[in-house]
Amino acid sequence: GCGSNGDTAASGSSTAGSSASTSGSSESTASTAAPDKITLQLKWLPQSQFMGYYVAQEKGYYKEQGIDIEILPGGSDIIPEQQVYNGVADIGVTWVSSLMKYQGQGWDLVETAQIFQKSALLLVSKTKAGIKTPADLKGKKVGSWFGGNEYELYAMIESAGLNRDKDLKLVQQDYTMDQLINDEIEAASAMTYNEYGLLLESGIPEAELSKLDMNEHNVAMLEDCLFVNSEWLAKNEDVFVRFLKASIKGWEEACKDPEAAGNIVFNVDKSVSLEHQVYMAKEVAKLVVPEGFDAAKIGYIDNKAIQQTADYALKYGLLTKAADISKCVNSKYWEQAAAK
Amino acid sequence: MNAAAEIQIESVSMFYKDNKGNDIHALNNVSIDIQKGEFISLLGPSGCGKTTLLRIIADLLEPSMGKVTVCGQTPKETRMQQKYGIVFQNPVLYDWRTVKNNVRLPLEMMKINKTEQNSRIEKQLELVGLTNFKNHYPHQLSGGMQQRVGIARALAIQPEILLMDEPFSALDEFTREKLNEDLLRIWSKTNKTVIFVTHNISESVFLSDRVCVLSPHPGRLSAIVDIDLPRPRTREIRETPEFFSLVSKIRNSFEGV
Amino acid sequence: MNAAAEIQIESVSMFYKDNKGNDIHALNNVSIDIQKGEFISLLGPSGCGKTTLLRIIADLLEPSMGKVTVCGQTPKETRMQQKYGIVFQNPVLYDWRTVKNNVRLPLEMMKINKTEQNSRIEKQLELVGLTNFKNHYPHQLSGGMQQRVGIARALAIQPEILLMDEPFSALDEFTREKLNEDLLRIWSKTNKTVIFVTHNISESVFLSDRVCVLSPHPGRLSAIVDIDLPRPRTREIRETPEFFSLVSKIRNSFEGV
Amino acid sequence: MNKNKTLVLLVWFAGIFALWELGAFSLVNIFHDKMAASKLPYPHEVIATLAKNWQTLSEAGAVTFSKAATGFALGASIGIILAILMSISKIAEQIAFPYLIVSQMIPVLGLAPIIFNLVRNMDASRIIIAAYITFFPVAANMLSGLKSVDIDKRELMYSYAAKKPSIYMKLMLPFSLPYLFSGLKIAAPLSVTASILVDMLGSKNGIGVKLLYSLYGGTKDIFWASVFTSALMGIISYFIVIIAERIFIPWKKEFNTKAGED
Amino acid sequence: MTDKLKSTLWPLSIGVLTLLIWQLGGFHALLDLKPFQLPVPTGIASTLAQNLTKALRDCGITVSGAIVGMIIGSSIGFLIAVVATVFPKWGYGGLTVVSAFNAIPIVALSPIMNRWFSTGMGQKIGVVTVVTMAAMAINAYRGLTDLKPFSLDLMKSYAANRRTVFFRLRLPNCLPSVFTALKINITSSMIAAIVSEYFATSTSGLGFGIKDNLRKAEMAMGWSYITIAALAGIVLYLIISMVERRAVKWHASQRIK
Ligand SMILES: Nc1ncnc2c1ncn2[C@@H]1O[C@H](COP(=O)(O)OP(=O)(O)OP(=O)(O)O)[C@@H](O)[C@H]1O
Ligand SMILES: Nc1ncnc2c1ncn2[C@@H]1O[C@H](COP(=O)(O)OP(=O)(O)OP(=O)(O)O)[C@@H](O)[C@H]1O
Ligand SMILES: Cc1ncc(C[n+]2csc(CCO)c2C)c(N)n1
Ligand SMILES: [Mg+2]
Ligand SMILES: [Mg+2]
Repeated sequence: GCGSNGDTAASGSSTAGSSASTSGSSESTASTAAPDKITLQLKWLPQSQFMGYYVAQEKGYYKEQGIDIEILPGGSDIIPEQQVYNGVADIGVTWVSSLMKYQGQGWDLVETAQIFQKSALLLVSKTKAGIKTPADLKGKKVGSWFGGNEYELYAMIESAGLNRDKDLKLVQQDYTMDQLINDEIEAASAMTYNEYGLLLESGIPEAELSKLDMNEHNVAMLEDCLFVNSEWLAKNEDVFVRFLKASIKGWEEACKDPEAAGNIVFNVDKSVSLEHQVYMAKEVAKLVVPEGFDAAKIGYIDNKAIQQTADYALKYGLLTKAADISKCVNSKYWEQAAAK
Repeated sequence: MNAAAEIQIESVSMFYKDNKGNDIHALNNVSIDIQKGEFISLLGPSGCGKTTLLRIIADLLEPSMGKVTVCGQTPKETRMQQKYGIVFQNPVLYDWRTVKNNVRLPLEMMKINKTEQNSRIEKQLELVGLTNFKNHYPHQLSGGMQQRVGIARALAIQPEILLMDEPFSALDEFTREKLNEDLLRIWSKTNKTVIFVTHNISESVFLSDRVCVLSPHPGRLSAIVDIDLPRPRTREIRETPEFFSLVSKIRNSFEGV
Repeated sequence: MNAAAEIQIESVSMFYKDNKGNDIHALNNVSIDIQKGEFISLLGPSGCGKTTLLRIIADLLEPSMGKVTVCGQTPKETRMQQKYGIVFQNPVLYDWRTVKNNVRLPLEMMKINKTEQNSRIEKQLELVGLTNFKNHYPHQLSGGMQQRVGIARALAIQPEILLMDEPFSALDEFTREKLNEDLLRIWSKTNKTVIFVTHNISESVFLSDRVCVLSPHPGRLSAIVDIDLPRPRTREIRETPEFFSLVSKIRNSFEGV
Repeated sequence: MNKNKTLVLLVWFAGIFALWELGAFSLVNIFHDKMAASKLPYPHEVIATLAKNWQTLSEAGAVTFSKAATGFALGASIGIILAILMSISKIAEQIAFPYLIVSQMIPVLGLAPIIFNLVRNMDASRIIIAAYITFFPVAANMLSGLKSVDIDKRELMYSYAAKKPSIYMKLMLPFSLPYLFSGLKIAAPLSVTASILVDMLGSKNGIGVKLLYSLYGGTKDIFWASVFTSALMGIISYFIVIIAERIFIPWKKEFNTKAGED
Repeated sequence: MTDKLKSTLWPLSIGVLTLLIWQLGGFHALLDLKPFQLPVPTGIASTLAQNLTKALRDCGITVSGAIVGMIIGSSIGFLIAVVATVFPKWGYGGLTVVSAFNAIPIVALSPIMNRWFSTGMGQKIGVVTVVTMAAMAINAYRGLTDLKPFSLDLMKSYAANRRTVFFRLRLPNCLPSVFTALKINITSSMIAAIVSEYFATSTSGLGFGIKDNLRKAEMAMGWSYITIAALAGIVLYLIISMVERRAVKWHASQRIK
């Protein structure tokens, strides 16, 4: 089971719940009433991976919706599901499979929007290692971040007929690409938008790299999504819809002009080079609005993709019993928000 | 046994443990009754248990056997009433306090007001001849000076019961004799009970009403000698035949051990 | 000035700093020549600078002024040749060593072989009457016993120059007199130079060839008294009129201070 | 600090600098290590980066340092109090010490949610976590100081029937100050570490943020400059404790070191 | 014996009580936690029982890395303390440098060590080494330099060279402080080893188990790893304090009642 389903939330879909509901979604009234405070917990550092929220913040889209947003950066010691459940943050960004795992353990969390429509996970290797297909991973040392990020790899490995315990050696990666550069591992996990770019920026020519894409090998699982605590949602439906509206607007704008979005994120935090931030923005745009995807549907939850994610999660051991998609996911708010 | 005695030591024995867990027999069946206002000396060879006995009286040590009564109560109760003033065998000064403040220490504990504290400190440091050193730290003093700070500290309390463990051993004869007389003067004015450990026979004779001689291994009471010299005693008494005869009497009881 | 003197102390002055940075004048212009094999005592009231002088001779302290020559060389050179044996005013035992091993300490340092070490330890502990306590730790000993360990340790070295700072102050008269005699016996056999700090006049007379009397504030040499009593000296000599007259001579020079 | 010591310190740092420079040089030119820049970058380059980014790094450092100070103050106080409690009662020590060890074994990852649930405030949680990391060395050192008090010094107090508070104020605490300061010298740089870790629990600024972002963002130069900054903060915190030690232990004026050896 | 019994019974019964409260949901009520956030002891225990062999293997890996790192780190720290003692002028800087290392967080150190060592064990040892240096350096330095008055003078009087002073005086004198440092390092080495495993190029060890499971909401698994870590920490601590009791039984800390 996935904890409480969307029904409780649906029952309160009237505007009665929230004190700020009178300000509604009308964009003009926001300035009079005190804005609603919302905290958003990111899964990782403030970077273009989350550009939609930063653009929305920068452009005042949240303010327009009567929302005072605080964006909490993530990190290696931060687990968004726990942050949201504990009330440190109201809304979180996480990977779908990870969320499902929490839901399966009884955490009363629900996914409300799917920002990334594609998997961004790659297995990158140096061409000299000769890894062109998943089957070539046999006998290799392969890096993963683990902690829930390993299941797409499992799927890829086993879809190539390999045994993940016997045929290769999976080791942990420390969130940098140094182990690959240093030849300590032969294939490394990398996100298209971040680590892969870092590799290129470190001076390794693209020609010397080969990558295995989860999407191409049909083992993709969904990544960045928005989720909330069901209890919180029940009390804050209106605010949440307004949050979604602003966020979608932010993402829309960001995907339209990733260069500008990268700049905005760079201004939030300058520890990563502008060049890389822009690179990331461009790559992320491809995930949020893939080719052929209607930009108006940003955040759309594709139940088929969700189902595939759940299936792989079950098949490769993340979940011990099948997830009930209908209870894990609630599209209603996204539908409200996306309806112009 | 005398019910009126201020301090009753009844069949006290003491065993220490050595590092192999064996018993060291330090005191064996010692009984002494000490009257209120009495000045009594404990005399005996090194290691015979003088300090041990003093510590038992002061409730710093539990006797293995026997019992001690002080002012009709347990030593602990007496200690809790802050009736003891102790001069330890090594001076036990606090490194972080100046001479003056080392003497002040017990006065602070007894909630004596600041002006009274200062006047007592002045007086005692004057007595032991350390007025000029009141702002020194202990490590800046000579051995004998440190010992004198310990004496000043105990006297400043003006305790009911004064326990002194070889207080003058590090002092030259003149300072010692002067302090002997000062001590007697103070004692005769206040009439406090004094138990005085020493290994100096003539000092014990000069000061005491009675001298308890201990013999070693294990420490036993081998003699109690009454000193019936008249009081007040002055320097001159040391030259009298009575004095000499008492000294040699004690020396003999000592040697007989 | 005597060129043949084993130890020449020439116009030595010493200033300490107090905690305000002011000078404390501890020794003022002290000059003494000490012959090889001489037994000399330093006598003086508490705080007059006896320990200070001893420490200067032992190269544990640099004099502020003046100079000391030992065996025709600097104290440092003499010290480096391990010619000193020192009994400190407090026993300075190492807590982590048993009695036996405290005495062994200097012997280890002098690379003396194990059997010789053991026999010397036995002998010295026997001498100071601590054979039964050789496996005890210092904290298990009485004050006088600790001091005796320090004496045994210094004697075990069989040093060229023996510096003793009130070594017997914590001992009863009998142990003290016994050790006085033992010390003389050892000294007469080996003919080592001894500098002996004490505040006991009769002890200094009994032991010494000469007694140096220091007066305080600042420490000055106020008299040097030759002790022309015959040797070997035994207990009985303490009862002779010559002995008494020397004692009172010193006492007078002392009181004259 | 006198001029002499400053000089010595300078020589030290110059020596380390030179050694490091040599190491970096040989990594690049002798071992031809392609990871040289992340293994052991040239210190002069790190310092150049540090200088170039001094503004942001020092600002971030200040944020972290002020948090470290709070964590340190709280952690040290808790450490002292725990040590005192444990020294008052042997039973308390026997009960508490093993559990203090247990407490130190719980990683922040497991602890943070529990602490947050306890105080329901992220800033407070952060301070508590910083204190939690800092208190142990202080407690352990202070306790060993309290237990080292000479027995005769205790007996003096005992003979005055002194109450626990005066025994502690007048004897135990002054005596164990040198031990406490050893603990504080360990804990002060540790509080910087703790504060950096707390930065990483979702703070928006601070040197920890710089460290983390530059590490995962591939900006090696900033990463190393941040490492230098944190080390520098450690040194500063250490010196602050040393200065405090001089002020609080005036009677310990090197009368031990005076007698040198040969 | 009863004392020993008490000293285990007390903490044990408190532990049992804590577990009971935990089990019965006391903490969950107090902290407003759900069992899936913080599992109950029986849940942890049964999970642990199911995965015991793997958990023990992981524990072995972490503990061995922690111990090796602690030995290396403590040795380096000790060496720095020695240098600072023997060359006070120069060693002073070493202590400063070591405290600088102490301010580099494990989270930054671990990836650096990943570059330096290709194996998880090497990285772990590297991190633990750096983390344990300071506590030892600072404590050992105090132990090596904070000597009892005059104990250095004694050595000096034997013309002891630095080596001898070091081995016979400073080394035994610093033992109690070394044990204090070891107690601190036991915990910091374990936690450093655990956190380093969060980032290690390896999927074994308690740290990996804790992080991987806690992130994946496998709370019972994660907490069973934490439990193992805690138990390992306690066992290491008990070993250290047992050795301590034997090695420094002469020290005041081992003698208080
Ligand atoms: N803590 C202890 N542990 C074991 N034995 C001890 C302890 N304290 C004292 N003793 C032993 O008890 C005996 C008596 O010691 P005590 O200190 O009472 O002697 P004392 O008469 O005061 O001697 P001194 O004149 O030398 O001070 C000695 O043999 C000593 O070794
Ligand atoms: N470290 C020091 N710092 C400052 N002053 C000191 C120091 N050591 C000794 N003094 C002072 O020097 C003077 C002489 O001290 P010293 O120890 O030599 O006396 P002493 O003759 O041995 O006395 P005693 O018989 O009491 O041992 C004293 O006034 C003392 O206060
Ligand atoms: C707690 C946590 N840490 C790291 C990752 C892996 N990961 C997800 S997004 C991202 C950044 C890519 O630039 C990384 C490293 C995770 N899933 N959860
Ligand atoms: Mg005694
Ligand atoms: Mg002296």
